[in-house]
Amino acid sequence: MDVLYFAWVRERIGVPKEKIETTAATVNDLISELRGREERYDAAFADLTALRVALDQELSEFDAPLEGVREVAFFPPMTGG
Amino acid sequence: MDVLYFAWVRERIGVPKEKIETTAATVNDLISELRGREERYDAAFADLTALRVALDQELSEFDAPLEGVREVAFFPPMTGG
Amino acid sequence: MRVVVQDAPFDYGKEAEAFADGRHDMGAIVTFAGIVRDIAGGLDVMEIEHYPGMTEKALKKIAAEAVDRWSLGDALVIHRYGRMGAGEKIMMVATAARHRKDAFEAAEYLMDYLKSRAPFWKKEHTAQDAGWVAAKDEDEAALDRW
Amino acid sequence: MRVVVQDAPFDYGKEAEAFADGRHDMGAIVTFAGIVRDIAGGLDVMEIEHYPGMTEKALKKIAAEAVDRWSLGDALVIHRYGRMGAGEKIMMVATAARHRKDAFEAAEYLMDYLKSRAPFWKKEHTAQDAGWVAAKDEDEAALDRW
Repeated sequence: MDVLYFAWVRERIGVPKEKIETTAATVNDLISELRGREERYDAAFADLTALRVALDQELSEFDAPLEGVREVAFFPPMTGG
Repeated sequence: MDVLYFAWVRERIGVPKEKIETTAATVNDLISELRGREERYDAAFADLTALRVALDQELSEFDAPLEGVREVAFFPPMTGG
Repeated sequence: MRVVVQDAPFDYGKEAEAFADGRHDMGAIVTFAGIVRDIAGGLDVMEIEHYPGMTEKALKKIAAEAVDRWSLGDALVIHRYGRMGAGEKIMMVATAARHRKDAFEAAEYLMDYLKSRAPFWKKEHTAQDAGWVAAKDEDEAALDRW
Repeated sequence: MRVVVQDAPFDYGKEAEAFADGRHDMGAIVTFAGIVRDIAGGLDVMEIEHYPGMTEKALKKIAAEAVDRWSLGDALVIHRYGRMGAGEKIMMVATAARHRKDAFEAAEYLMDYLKSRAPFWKKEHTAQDAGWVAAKDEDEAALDRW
């Protein structure tokens, strides 16, 4: 699936987008998997209260299932307007 | 003193402005005096809840004193905007 | 702060642009424009009467109170009088504040006060007849929140 | 209803005028414009990142909800991304309703939602450094009233 990062999450992880092969059942599972991979992921996902997630471009919850999802995006709370 | 009328009060009384010599102490006194003069005043001032008064271009109350006042205006509730 | 009372039409877009332009200190601009609505039966013309002298004083007082209460960077009120057709702009207000909440509140305050406290009266003319617009209780009630 | 997401500047006055123009059915127009404020220390440039695809979807959804809830005659949202200097307009919304209360409420709703629910992120660059603007608790709290 495509995983996208925005704002400081993108900067901390170092790429705006990557393809990730995973069998993670939920967003939380995916995060655990990524944190185990490398320090930069561990740092980016250290505080989930500072993060938001969108599944296929809809704001979602961290316990949401990933089945059928093609695009996951992680970013900080929005600051538009 | 100058007495001004606006909107339907003006239409009912028939003039936009007139000079009135009076010794009325308050707005209420002036209204009583006018109502006694002619039918058109009596009709215009029949329902004071439908009227507003300004003394020297400041919104005021019907029991306000007229001493020193040069311009009295009667009109319905405003409908600007 | 600027208050304009005139019979001539005004250019809403240009006024809004000029009001917003060149500000580096205020992050939020709110404008309101009031437009003559076509009424049931077909409005022929809207006529607005006002009280020259008192009108300007009342609007300046209301605008100054808004500037003061919400620490506005600026405020603008333009209100027409005379005759105008459906679709024409009757009036506008604009407010500039550091943050959006203040700009919105100040604009609503300006509208609520000028609606019930500035000496304007609307008369609607249709092909059949003409009548003065009645003040609404809800407009008087709107002042209670300030 | 129109939603525009672009990097190019937009003409606030012209957009406001075009939005308000030719309406005979809606008596109240409200616009809001957000402007890049100069921050303490001297803002060099404001950079806005967004999430192409999701941004347009989120704004359309928010605008459609506002149109529906307040029976708006029309709604407009324009939001820029990319780099812009102090004084430049970041975004605007406009609402058209029969009465002023609805036009104001709908514009505030649009602003509250797009501020915290549309995927935009601001980064402030000064001569010294750069930092992402933190979301404010009060912006999240502003959603509670709707």
